[in-house]
Amino acid sequence: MPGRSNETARRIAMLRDMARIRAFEQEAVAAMRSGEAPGVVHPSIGQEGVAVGVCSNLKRADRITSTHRGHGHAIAKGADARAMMLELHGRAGGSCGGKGGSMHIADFAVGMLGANGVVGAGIPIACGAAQAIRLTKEDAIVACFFGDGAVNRGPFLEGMNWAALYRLPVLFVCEDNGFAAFTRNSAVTAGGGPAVRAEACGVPATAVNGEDALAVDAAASELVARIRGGAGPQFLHAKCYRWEGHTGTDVAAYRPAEEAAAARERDCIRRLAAVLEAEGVPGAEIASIEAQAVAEMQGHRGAAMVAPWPDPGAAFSDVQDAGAPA
Amino acid sequence: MPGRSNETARRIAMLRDMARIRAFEQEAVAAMRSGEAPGVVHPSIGQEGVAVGVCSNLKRADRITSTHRGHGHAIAKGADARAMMLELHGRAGGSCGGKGGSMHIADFAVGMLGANGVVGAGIPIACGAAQAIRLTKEDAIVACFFGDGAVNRGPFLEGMNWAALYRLPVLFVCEDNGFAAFTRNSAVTAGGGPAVRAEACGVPATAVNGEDALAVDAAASELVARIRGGAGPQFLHAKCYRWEGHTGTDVAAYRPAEEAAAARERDCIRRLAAVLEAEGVPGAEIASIEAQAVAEMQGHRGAAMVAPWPDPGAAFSDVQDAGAPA
Amino acid sequence: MTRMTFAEAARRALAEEMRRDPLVWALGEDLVQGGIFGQYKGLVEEFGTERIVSTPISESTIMGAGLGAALCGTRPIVEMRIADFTLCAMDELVSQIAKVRYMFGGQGRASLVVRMPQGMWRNSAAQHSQCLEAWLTHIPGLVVVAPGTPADAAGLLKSAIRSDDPVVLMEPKNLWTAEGEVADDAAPIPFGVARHAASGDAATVVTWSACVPVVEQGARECGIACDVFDLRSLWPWDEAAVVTSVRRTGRLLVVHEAVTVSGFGAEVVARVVEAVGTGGLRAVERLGAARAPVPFSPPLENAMRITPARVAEAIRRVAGA
Amino acid sequence: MTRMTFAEAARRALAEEMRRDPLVWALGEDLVQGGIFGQYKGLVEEFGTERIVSTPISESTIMGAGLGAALCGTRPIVEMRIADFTLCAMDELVSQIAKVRYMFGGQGRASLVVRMPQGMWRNSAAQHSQCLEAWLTHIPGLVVVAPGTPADAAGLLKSAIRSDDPVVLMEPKNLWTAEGEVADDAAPIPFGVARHAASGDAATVVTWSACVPVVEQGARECGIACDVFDLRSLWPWDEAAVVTSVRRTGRLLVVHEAVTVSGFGAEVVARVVEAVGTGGLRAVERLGAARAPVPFSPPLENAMRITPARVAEAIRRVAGA
Ligand SMILES: Cc1ncc(C[n+]2csc(CCOP(=O)(O)OP(=O)(O)O)c2C)c(N)n1
Ligand SMILES: Cc1ncc(C[n+]2csc(CCOP(=O)(O)OP(=O)(O)O)c2C)c(N)n1
Ligand SMILES: [Mg+2]
Ligand SMILES: [Mg+2]
Repeated sequence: MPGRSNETARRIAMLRDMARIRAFEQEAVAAMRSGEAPGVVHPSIGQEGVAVGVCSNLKRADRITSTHRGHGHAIAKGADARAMMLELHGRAGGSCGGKGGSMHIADFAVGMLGANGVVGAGIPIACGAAQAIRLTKEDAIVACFFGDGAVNRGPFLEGMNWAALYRLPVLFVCEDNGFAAFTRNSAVTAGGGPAVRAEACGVPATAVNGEDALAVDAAASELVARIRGGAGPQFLHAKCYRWEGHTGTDVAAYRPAEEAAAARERDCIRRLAAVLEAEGVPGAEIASIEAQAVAEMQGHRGAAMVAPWPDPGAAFSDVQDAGAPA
Repeated sequence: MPGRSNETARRIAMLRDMARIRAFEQEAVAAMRSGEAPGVVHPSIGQEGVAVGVCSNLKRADRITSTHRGHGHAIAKGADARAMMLELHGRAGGSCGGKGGSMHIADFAVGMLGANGVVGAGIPIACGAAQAIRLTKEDAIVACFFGDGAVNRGPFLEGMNWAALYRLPVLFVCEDNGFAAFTRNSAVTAGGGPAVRAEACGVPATAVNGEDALAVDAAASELVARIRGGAGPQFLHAKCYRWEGHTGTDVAAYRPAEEAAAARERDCIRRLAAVLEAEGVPGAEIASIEAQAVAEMQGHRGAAMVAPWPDPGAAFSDVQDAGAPA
Repeated sequence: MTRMTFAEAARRALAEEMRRDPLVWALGEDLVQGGIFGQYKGLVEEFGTERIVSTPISESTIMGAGLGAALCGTRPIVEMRIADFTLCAMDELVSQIAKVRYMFGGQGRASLVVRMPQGMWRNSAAQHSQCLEAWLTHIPGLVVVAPGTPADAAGLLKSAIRSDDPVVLMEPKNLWTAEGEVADDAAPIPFGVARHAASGDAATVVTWSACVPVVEQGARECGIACDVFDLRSLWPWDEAAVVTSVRRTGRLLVVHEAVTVSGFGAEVVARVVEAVGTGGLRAVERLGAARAPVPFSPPLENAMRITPARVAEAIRRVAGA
Repeated sequence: MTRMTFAEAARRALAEEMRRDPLVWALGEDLVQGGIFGQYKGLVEEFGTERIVSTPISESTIMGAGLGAALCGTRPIVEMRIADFTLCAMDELVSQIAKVRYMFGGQGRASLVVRMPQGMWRNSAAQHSQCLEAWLTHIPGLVVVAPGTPADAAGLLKSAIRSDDPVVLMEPKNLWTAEGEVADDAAPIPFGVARHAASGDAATVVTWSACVPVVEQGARECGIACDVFDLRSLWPWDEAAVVTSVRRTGRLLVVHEAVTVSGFGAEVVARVVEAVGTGGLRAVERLGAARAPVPFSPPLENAMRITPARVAEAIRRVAGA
């Protein structure tokens, strides 16, 4: 569009990715509920602004580590959404050939080093990735996503200390959606919270409203610049809310319905859309971006439903070279 | 002695225990070096003021958990020193029947729940002990000793959060002797240190000069009173110095000799003795306390050298009831 | 006798034990919410948050606190959520709990239960499907229990709670919703006594945990009369029953969900060979998983799965050898 | 050929590999100080603190960082100090490193070495003496290596470093100071090839790690000519060599320091029975530790120890059966 600023174009791209994440997960949850997709999915619906706000500041060479709730991180980092949907359906052509499923989505081609089924496990991995990047003099950084529940696991402390000690190029992103599975995380967490803990270990922390994608973007931009400048690890504490249950089947009976309803009112996508509209982007354009996102993901789901299953023999490949299963 | 205050008597008792710990460990190191005692010992010589300063505020019913460097904690808690020396020599009648050795000294009869060969492992154990005490409505607290190296292990964070969350009656005591094995701990620890980390998790922290037994005593007295009063866990950060190498055979080549020499000048035993002398306790009495301590421990060592070995069959007992080794 | 699910049988048994002994309590993630399989449902209402404790995601401390609590006279149930997460608490289980009695010369005991639901369930993939029972049988100090029916879930949980030894209880995730008859005030079931699930002379078939119904069905389907044993506990295990049977049948098949290589089946085979002597043996086979992680996709997972058909085939092979 | 200690052989091999490949680096506690057995001595002087990294006491992160570093193209050596501390990093080793290639469908590989010196040494008692090699052979994705001589320490470390698979290398603590001849620029030794340490028809004796010199001495002392195999790597292991030998001797003895119950000896026995068939077997025995923790006191520790005399006795039993 003539006269549209780079900044606006960038924001539109952010909106597009957020809409794509939401559409992806809505299809994924539906596919899981209907039984088309096996296993469980952990949707990040409502949290899209964190993934996109952070990843819009990353280059392809940068790496991310993710969690059990990792679809958003992957899509925001540029992972192939069709391959992801195939993976969730356990089909040939899936990101991991059907071996991983939702909890192990990875796309190494774009630096997405993997979702993880173990809370907090990505933290040490991110530290080591950054150490290797330093050793090989690669021009890249690592963003490490984890939930508020992970700050109660030992590797959190170890990793913060480690990254600060070696001044590693890592952006730690705590997606604080208030819950750890069925438990309100504040009921099992003492002290001043994730940021205070990170700072105690020597990692400077910044708090941000995770429901405001532009705020996340601005904070991440600043922190990423510092990290690229050699300032060592930085910590971003993003408050947000998990709209859905812990998994696609959890009805989240452990919290008042109004609380979730209120969070839906604060929708990060609508919020960004409103900014764009105020900047002069036509509502129709926004609607069309969202519609395209839905169409894309429905297409992927449709493709996934009819895609071939992997060859059963694949169950025994990619284990190891020496001593591989016969 | 007529006119001697309770306070002075208590301080003399502290001095006696400190002298006993030092004498015990000097004998233990000598026995290890000569080969009379098998395995390795980790002496706490120079750090006696922390163990005694803390444990003088504990009752018999109170529990402690300890570390690989645990002789001082055990003696200060009232453990049987002769049984300990027998244990270090691997003899029948040792605290653990010869099965544990120096790294697993325990004396449950006085609430000493065990030294531990795994750095930081006592922290979760102390938390659970306090939880049980709460559940059974026992009138007791738990003191949990660990080194500065332990603050870089995951269980440190988990345990601090846990104790703060459940407001458990635990006194955490970080004996910060500056080294983790052969590495200066500051070289591998980022951020503001143990106390800052504890506070970040919700455990209030107090710093004390661990080379001043009376300062430790005063601080512990205050913190123990708070804990008994229901204030929840407290953290005591005691700076001190490890006079000897990491083990009885380590010559500590990784640090300047002057540094250790300076620490020896700050001897916590001489410091307490000077206070007592200033309070009017005759130097001869102090000398005699120290001489008695040496005589006691030499006696234990002599006894240990000639004590019978445990029956080899004991290697297979006390494993488990169901499915015990045949 | 009432028909109920495995989860309900376990839940009831735990409630009965908690009523019987005020020193029994449970700690783990989401317990106040009933646990992820409903095996703690409603307990917080009866026993309160001092005895049904929801914890942070701190496996090392869940396990280590269990030990501390046992050393101070209570009888904790340590809930690991799923067995794989025990990997985050192995030092506490193996170097602390299992050894505390021994290394302190009998001064203290870790009288506690570690519950760790294990195995394949709903395409959970590599990090949520492991069966590591063989590991724990290798660790002195531990009792290892692996029930395969609702009745055993109840009876063995009771024994585990009353045991003065630390007991690792591996519930098969895939059987939480399986139904069976359970006695109303189920008696504790002693460790080391196999359930003789079927009788026959053609072969001795040994299994446990999630494979129990699979093996029972496979044995029925192939129509060859075998001695089928559900070991129920792996340490101690009912060597006597198995050896006696093999002396008669001369043929041994061990079936388990875990990886075959260095699985507990290897120990069963080795002990039987040592006890029976090679002269008395005609055929020996282990049926377990290939040495590969558990994949996500159904056809891949199925390729790793022990099915009644594979059991039937194996029985035919062993019986016919 | 030069005579040198096990530690020196390993140190030299590592230095040679680090010179050859700038992507090789090492991380662990006290490495800058040379490691606790001197196996890193002098390396920081040559390679600097970016490649010889002293770490905090953070086993989970030492292991997990190793994985991250491997995924970004370097070849880390993860030093665990002693094998028991791996219990503090089991999730990282078993659920992450071992599975990463598989669960991500081959997108990435954990090409790294985890060193974990293991076993009895200087009366270190229950928490510092464990041999958990069998555990790791049970885990798909891992290569498990257990050298018993200085030459193998060098050659297998080189193979481990060059391997694209994650390799767990268990050095026997008790043999760090043992001496042997080592080739000057030692060649890598392939995995899965046993060393045929002695020849004879009376029995097949299989061992590895710290038991290698013990078994060699025991076999010499009893004067019965046996086939003695030092497996050197446990996964893959040289089943072919062992099975071929047992087909000839009809007698198998497996000797290891680890607890016998569910030790790797069980797997060796089970595989040999499956491969050779019971008809071809006259005697089978495992010689390992009782299912008890390792005690501190010398006479107690000795009661658990495998000695040449016990090996000789076992050979006599097996050969005479
Ligand atoms: C070590 C470990 N313990 C427990 C679990 C089970 N679990 C999966 S997700 C989850 C909650 C995690 O909460 P948080 O870190 O806040 O992430 P969120 O789900 O809110 O995104 C739990 C307990 C696990 N995966 N790993
Ligand atoms: C988990 C674990 N990692 C490593 C070790 C080896 N180790 C024994 S003591 C020690 C240093 C501990 O330092 P600190 O906690 O400061 O205690 P200090 O020795 O100074 O008393 C180390 C690394 C161990 N015992 N446990
Ligand atoms: Mg959360
Ligand atoms: Mg220290």
